Amino acid sequence: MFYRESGQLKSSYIADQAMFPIAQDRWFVIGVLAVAFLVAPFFINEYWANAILLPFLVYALAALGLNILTGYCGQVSLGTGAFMAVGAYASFKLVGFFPELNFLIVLALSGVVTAAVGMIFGLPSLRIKGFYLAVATLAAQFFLVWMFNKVGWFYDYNLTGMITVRPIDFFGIRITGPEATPAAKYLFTLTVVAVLALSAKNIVRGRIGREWMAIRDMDIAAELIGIRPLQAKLSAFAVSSFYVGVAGALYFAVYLGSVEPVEAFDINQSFYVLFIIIIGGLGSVLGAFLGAAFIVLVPILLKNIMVGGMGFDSGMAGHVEILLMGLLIIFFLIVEPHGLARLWQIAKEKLRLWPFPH
Amino acid sequence: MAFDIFLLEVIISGLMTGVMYALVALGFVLIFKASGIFNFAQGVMALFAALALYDFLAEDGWFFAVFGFTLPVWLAIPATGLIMVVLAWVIERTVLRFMVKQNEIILFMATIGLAFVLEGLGDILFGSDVKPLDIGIPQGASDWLLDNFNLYIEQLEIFAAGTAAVLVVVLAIFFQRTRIGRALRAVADDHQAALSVGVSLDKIWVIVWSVSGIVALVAGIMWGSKSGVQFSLSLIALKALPVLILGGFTSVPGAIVGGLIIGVGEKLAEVYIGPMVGGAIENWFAYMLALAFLLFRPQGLFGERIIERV
Amino acid sequence: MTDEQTNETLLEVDAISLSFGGVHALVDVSFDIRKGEVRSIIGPNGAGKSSMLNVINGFYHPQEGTITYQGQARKQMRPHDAAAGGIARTFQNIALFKGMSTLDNIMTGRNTHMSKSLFWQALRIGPAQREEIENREFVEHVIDFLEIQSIRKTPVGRLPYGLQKRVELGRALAAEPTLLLLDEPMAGMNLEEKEDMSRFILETNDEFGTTIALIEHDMGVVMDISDRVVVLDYGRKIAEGTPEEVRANQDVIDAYLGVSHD
Amino acid sequence: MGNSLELQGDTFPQLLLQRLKHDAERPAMREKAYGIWQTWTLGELCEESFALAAGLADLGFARNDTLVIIGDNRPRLYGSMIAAQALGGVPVPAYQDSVAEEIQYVVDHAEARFIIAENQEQVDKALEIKEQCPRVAFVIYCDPKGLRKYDPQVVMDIQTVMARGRELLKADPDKVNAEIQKGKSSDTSIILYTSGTTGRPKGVVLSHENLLVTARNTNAFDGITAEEEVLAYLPMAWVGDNVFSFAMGFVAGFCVNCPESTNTVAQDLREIGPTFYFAPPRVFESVLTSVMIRMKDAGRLKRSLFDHFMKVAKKTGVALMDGQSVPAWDRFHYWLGELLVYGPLKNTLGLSRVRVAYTAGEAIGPEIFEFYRSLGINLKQLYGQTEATVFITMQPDGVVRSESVGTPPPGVEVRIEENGEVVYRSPGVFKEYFKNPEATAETKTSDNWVHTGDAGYFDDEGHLRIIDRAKDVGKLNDSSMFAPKFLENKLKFFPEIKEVVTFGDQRDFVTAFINIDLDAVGNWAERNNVAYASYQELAAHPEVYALVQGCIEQVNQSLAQDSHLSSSQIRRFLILHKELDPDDGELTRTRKVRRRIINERYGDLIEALFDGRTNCFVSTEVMFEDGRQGQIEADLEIRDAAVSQEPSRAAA
Repeated sequence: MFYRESGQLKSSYIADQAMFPIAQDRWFVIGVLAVAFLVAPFFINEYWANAILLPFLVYALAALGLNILTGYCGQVSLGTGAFMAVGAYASFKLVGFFPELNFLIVLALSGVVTAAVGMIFGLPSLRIKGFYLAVATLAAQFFLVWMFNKVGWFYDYNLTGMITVRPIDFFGIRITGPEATPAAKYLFTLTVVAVLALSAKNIVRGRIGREWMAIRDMDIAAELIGIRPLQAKLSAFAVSSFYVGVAGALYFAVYLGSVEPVEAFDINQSFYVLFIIIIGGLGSVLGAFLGAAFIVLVPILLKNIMVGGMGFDSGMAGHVEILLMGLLIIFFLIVEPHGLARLWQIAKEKLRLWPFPH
Repeated sequence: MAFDIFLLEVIISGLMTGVMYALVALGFVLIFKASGIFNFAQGVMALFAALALYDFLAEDGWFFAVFGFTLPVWLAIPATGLIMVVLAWVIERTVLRFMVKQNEIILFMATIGLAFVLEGLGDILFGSDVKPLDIGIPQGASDWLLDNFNLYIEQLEIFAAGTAAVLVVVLAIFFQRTRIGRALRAVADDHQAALSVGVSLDKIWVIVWSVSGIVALVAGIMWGSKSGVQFSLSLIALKALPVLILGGFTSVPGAIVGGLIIGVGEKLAEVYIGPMVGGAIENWFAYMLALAFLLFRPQGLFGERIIERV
Repeated sequence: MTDEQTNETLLEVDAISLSFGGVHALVDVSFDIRKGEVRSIIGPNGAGKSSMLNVINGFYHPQEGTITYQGQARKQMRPHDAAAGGIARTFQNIALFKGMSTLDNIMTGRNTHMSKSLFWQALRIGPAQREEIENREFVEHVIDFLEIQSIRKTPVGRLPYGLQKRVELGRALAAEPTLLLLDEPMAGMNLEEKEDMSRFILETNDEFGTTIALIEHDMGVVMDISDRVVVLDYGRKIAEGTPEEVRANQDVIDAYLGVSHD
Repeated sequence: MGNSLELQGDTFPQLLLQRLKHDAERPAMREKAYGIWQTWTLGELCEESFALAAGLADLGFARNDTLVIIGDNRPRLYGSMIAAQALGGVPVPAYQDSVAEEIQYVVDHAEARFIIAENQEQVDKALEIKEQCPRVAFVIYCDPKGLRKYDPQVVMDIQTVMARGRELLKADPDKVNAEIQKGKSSDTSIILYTSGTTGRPKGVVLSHENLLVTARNTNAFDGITAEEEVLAYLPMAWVGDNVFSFAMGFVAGFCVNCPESTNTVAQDLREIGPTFYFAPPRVFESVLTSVMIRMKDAGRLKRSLFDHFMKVAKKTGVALMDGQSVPAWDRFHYWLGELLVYGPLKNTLGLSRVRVAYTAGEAIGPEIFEFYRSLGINLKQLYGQTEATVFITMQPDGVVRSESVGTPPPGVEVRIEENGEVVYRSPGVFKEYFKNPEATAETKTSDNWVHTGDAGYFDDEGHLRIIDRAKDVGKLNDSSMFAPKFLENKLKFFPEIKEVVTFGDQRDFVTAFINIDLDAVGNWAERNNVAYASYQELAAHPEVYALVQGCIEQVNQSLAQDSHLSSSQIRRFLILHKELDPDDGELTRTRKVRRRIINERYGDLIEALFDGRTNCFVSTEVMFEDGRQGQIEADLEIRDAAVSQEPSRAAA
């Protein structure tokens, strides 16, 4: 209905292959980014940043990473939590070694470290597939978290076993720790997430993205037309882990400030991110954001209704929340297993054809 | 000589634990074989069963609150079994039948959702505090073994291993000898074939989930007796996963042998490697073991080599 | 047959034997494929035809024999080397990437011609953008050649069977193959679709000088479009020659034509 | 051009040379190919055309040579027209779906030595006729697919010819320009072969002046500017395409877009979103049908939304379109409809940007016409023919009717002859029929008046109405016009009526034979509990008579609105006892009434219609489906139908 596409002709391949070929989509995305960058920072407060926007952005980024691996390349991973931990600890150690290093570079290096670790744990994917691989990634989950918990070097032999972020300035603006303003934390995270999301969109539309999807859809055929499974799968593990690692670093350094590995990066964290991409939609960049919004907002909503509205004690509310999340996940999988992104896709198709039904 | 005794103790203890792993893995294999579903909720089912059983036995449970008395153990166990059957039926009615045509990853995800539901439900109904479960299994080391062979082995472990072994045998007989068992095996190969045997698919699913529910109950009893009924009980599912990759998702003997290997390997590592690296390696060692194994034999212990075709 | 056809050998299969755990799929099979010809491999079901193609492009590794491709002798091919060396193929059971559009499927065929790094692709400017557009242009010519413009952006899963087969051919052609292996390109097609497919195969051979090796069940089609035919039965070569020669061969008649297979 | 600069130039190539000075970078043509709209700027188009001209000249193409062009709408084919004109030659486009035989006639008659063919399909046709047309020396193709093995001495790639041309132009840059400068406005611009209903096609010769003046006038009439987008999808051999796409395009400077193929036109239309659009009535009709069919599958909410707002459109849309004043509430209601239904609907159809749309060629159903206008699409009718360079009458904005075809635009004079035939004189009047002076003399008078062969009249508003072919029109005894086909078509708009034969030539009044439609009337009978056993019984049923009488009286009422037609009201009718049947010789195979046979067979019935009898016995020989001959007998009732009086409005 709102799609008025008549007259949007493409006279070059660049225009035809643009990220958002339909003008209305383009304007919508630009509008959202404009609001996110130019309007939201003026209204943000501690609660919005810590309860909603920062977790939303960080989980969206982690989900984006997992979606690259699972949604685009078809390799199920249950080790996301551990890879986030790698990113977190990498950034912690890097800041420790090079306190003057620009935090963007720290983030990038944390991502690279995580990518390397991801590739190592991705190696079995060449021999094993499906659930076997999923279970194998649990090895990474348990081993890495154990390692961060046991090996003192990682947490600087701190007695609590926790890591706490140092105050970091980014071009003179404090972005970590309690002194950083919510707006600064938010804007920094938003910038990183936006740039990485657009890059992901580019990657999945290009040669490498097609290789991943080919492997996902039919690995034997992909191999026989000249795609190297080794390269494709490992690149998916690497890129995916890079994103997850950066997300982990942001999770630790900007969002939480200090973490304890067993709690912050346990297997539930892996499931959490997996839920995001299932509910958001496998194989969709948009899906990572929709899923993250859903997963972050619904519990808040539930808690507000139950504790605020119905007067549950918070322990009971926690139990009910777990129950309801489970039900929601099952409901979603039954009704639309391809997630919110697919729902949006369908709605969009309908709007483009409106008033026609097909 | 003392060293050898110690080693033997470790191995036997490993075998005992292995049998318990095998028991949980068996629950997975049953469902996977018959429905292609990798049931992540298996562990939570064990927790749920243990919680229900506790409720029948304890005086701070719902059952006592409603009826004013508790059930004896011999009645509480079948009652819990009944609850697991009802649960299986509810799961089939509300979840599985709507997902027949979905791909396996989606089904897998659904069982994670199911695990959340059961966990939430268990917490709401029975509370999240640790509950001791005592159904009269003897505690402490076996004096007889200690006296005659100088072996220190928990009686509970012996009892658990024995029960598990019995259950495995019963299941094997169920699968090999009964009509429904044969139908279940048929369904693993071909849904159509199963239908032609005259058993409807939803019925098969209810049966298979009931059976794995009862397996979960047994596992719940054993682990619950050992360390109390609490949330961490559901994590035994995670213990069983390496067993599965080792033994193969569809192989009953694989689950048993795999369970034993993992049990022994883990105990050995815990005793001999653990102290060197700071302990608590049982969380991941089994996985690493299975993974290393897989790299050399991707199809698992009992899986057949797949010839890929195009 | 193209004008460029010479007697130069493009690929030679020499004494290939292949077995799976005691089952002999191919036994001592030898033949050659000349540059620019349309070479058919025929035989009853289970004769080992698909196995032969799988050996040629490196998916199966024969226990015995050598494959000489473009003058290079190998004990066995690796799929990627085969693809990089200009061997492309289609599959008996359509093996398209179901989640992708027609255009993206065919673009995957350009894979071996693309090399720009992840970094440039993430930015999608400069070299990666140029590379993408150059290859898109090539793919558009393939789309035009196969007359599938109207389904360019349709997810392949939604296409009817005949068109899926055509898209698969497109994916193979996009690789600019020297040798094109077609595994039953016309299986399950109606008459009109078969005619279209024959036309595309011949035009490919004609316009681009692509050497074609194909497996086909439809004897009429094979006889019409092949330059030379090799006949397999129970994994062994039983005859070889021009369509006329093969048609007249008594062994072939016994093994294949005379016996009613599917 | 986009500015007020008055363009000079007597021929199209001269015009283009002028325009190149300002507009070289403007997109002139686009073609959907290889997935995107490949664009030719005016500079590129001219460069290619002039290179082609030089190449053609090298092959021996000389002044007054003809260049036959066969293919779908393609920028290069339009370019080849420019190339031919640049050299003083004449492009002769042929219908691309013609069979070889038809092409052969054109090629032979036009004495063409050069053929430009779009692709292998057309090249094959050209080669097929080459034996019969020995003059043909070269066949030049645009799309090389499948043509590699053809004889390169005869069949050549347009790129090769252009490359040769470019070489020659490098040596002598003025080669083509010099030829262009020699052009005069009276030179032949194009020869268009019209497929006459009878006899061989005639080659209509149009001069540059015809086309240039007509294009300028029309652009001014509808305010066509360089900003238009136009989709060129109708055959290049049709005068309309040459005027709308080629002449008006180059004069106004707008961009002309060629669709990818005939089966992607709908999609391409949507992508382009033309602002100036022409389509024959059947296209509008089939689009409307598909809209209705697609809406049938819509959910209930959407359906009722659609139905509701279509009603609103019907009530308000046309009035808004015609600039009448509409109450504010209705205006808002329509605006809401535009937001929710019309806007998106027009957009999906690709018609949302249409500023001016025309239809012509045959009568368009009033409901269809109103449908588009009520959506806010400025659809208008025009009346024209090849010989007039299209335009004879056009509907100006704001006075648009479905039943008439408008007034003569500036520069055109129209007159009605004694026998009702429409004749006209205009700057677009063709030079001659190529090599056919007799036909030219028959059609065109010495002072340039052209006979259209159509009968019509100017209605009370002063708008031309076309009613029939002139030769079919008769006269009633009161000397008023009797147009049988017009009346019959009006009646046939009712679904219950399948065939009609009207009588009135040399009579006092008009009468009619009616054939009911068995499906429609049978349905009606079922719903109204009318029992019947046979067609004959149903046809004779008094209630069916009443039904048909109702239809006739409705038509009479509408005829009474128009002073020219009010005496053509049908006074008496009967319903035939059998269906008129091609097997019995009563209809042609294309279901046209054979009046002579009807007059012979049913003479008595016709007399009965006029002599006042109330019934009449008839016995007819029929051929049954199994081939047996038989007799059908019946006593048919003859009824009077009420005649309406002229309304007072018409008297004013």
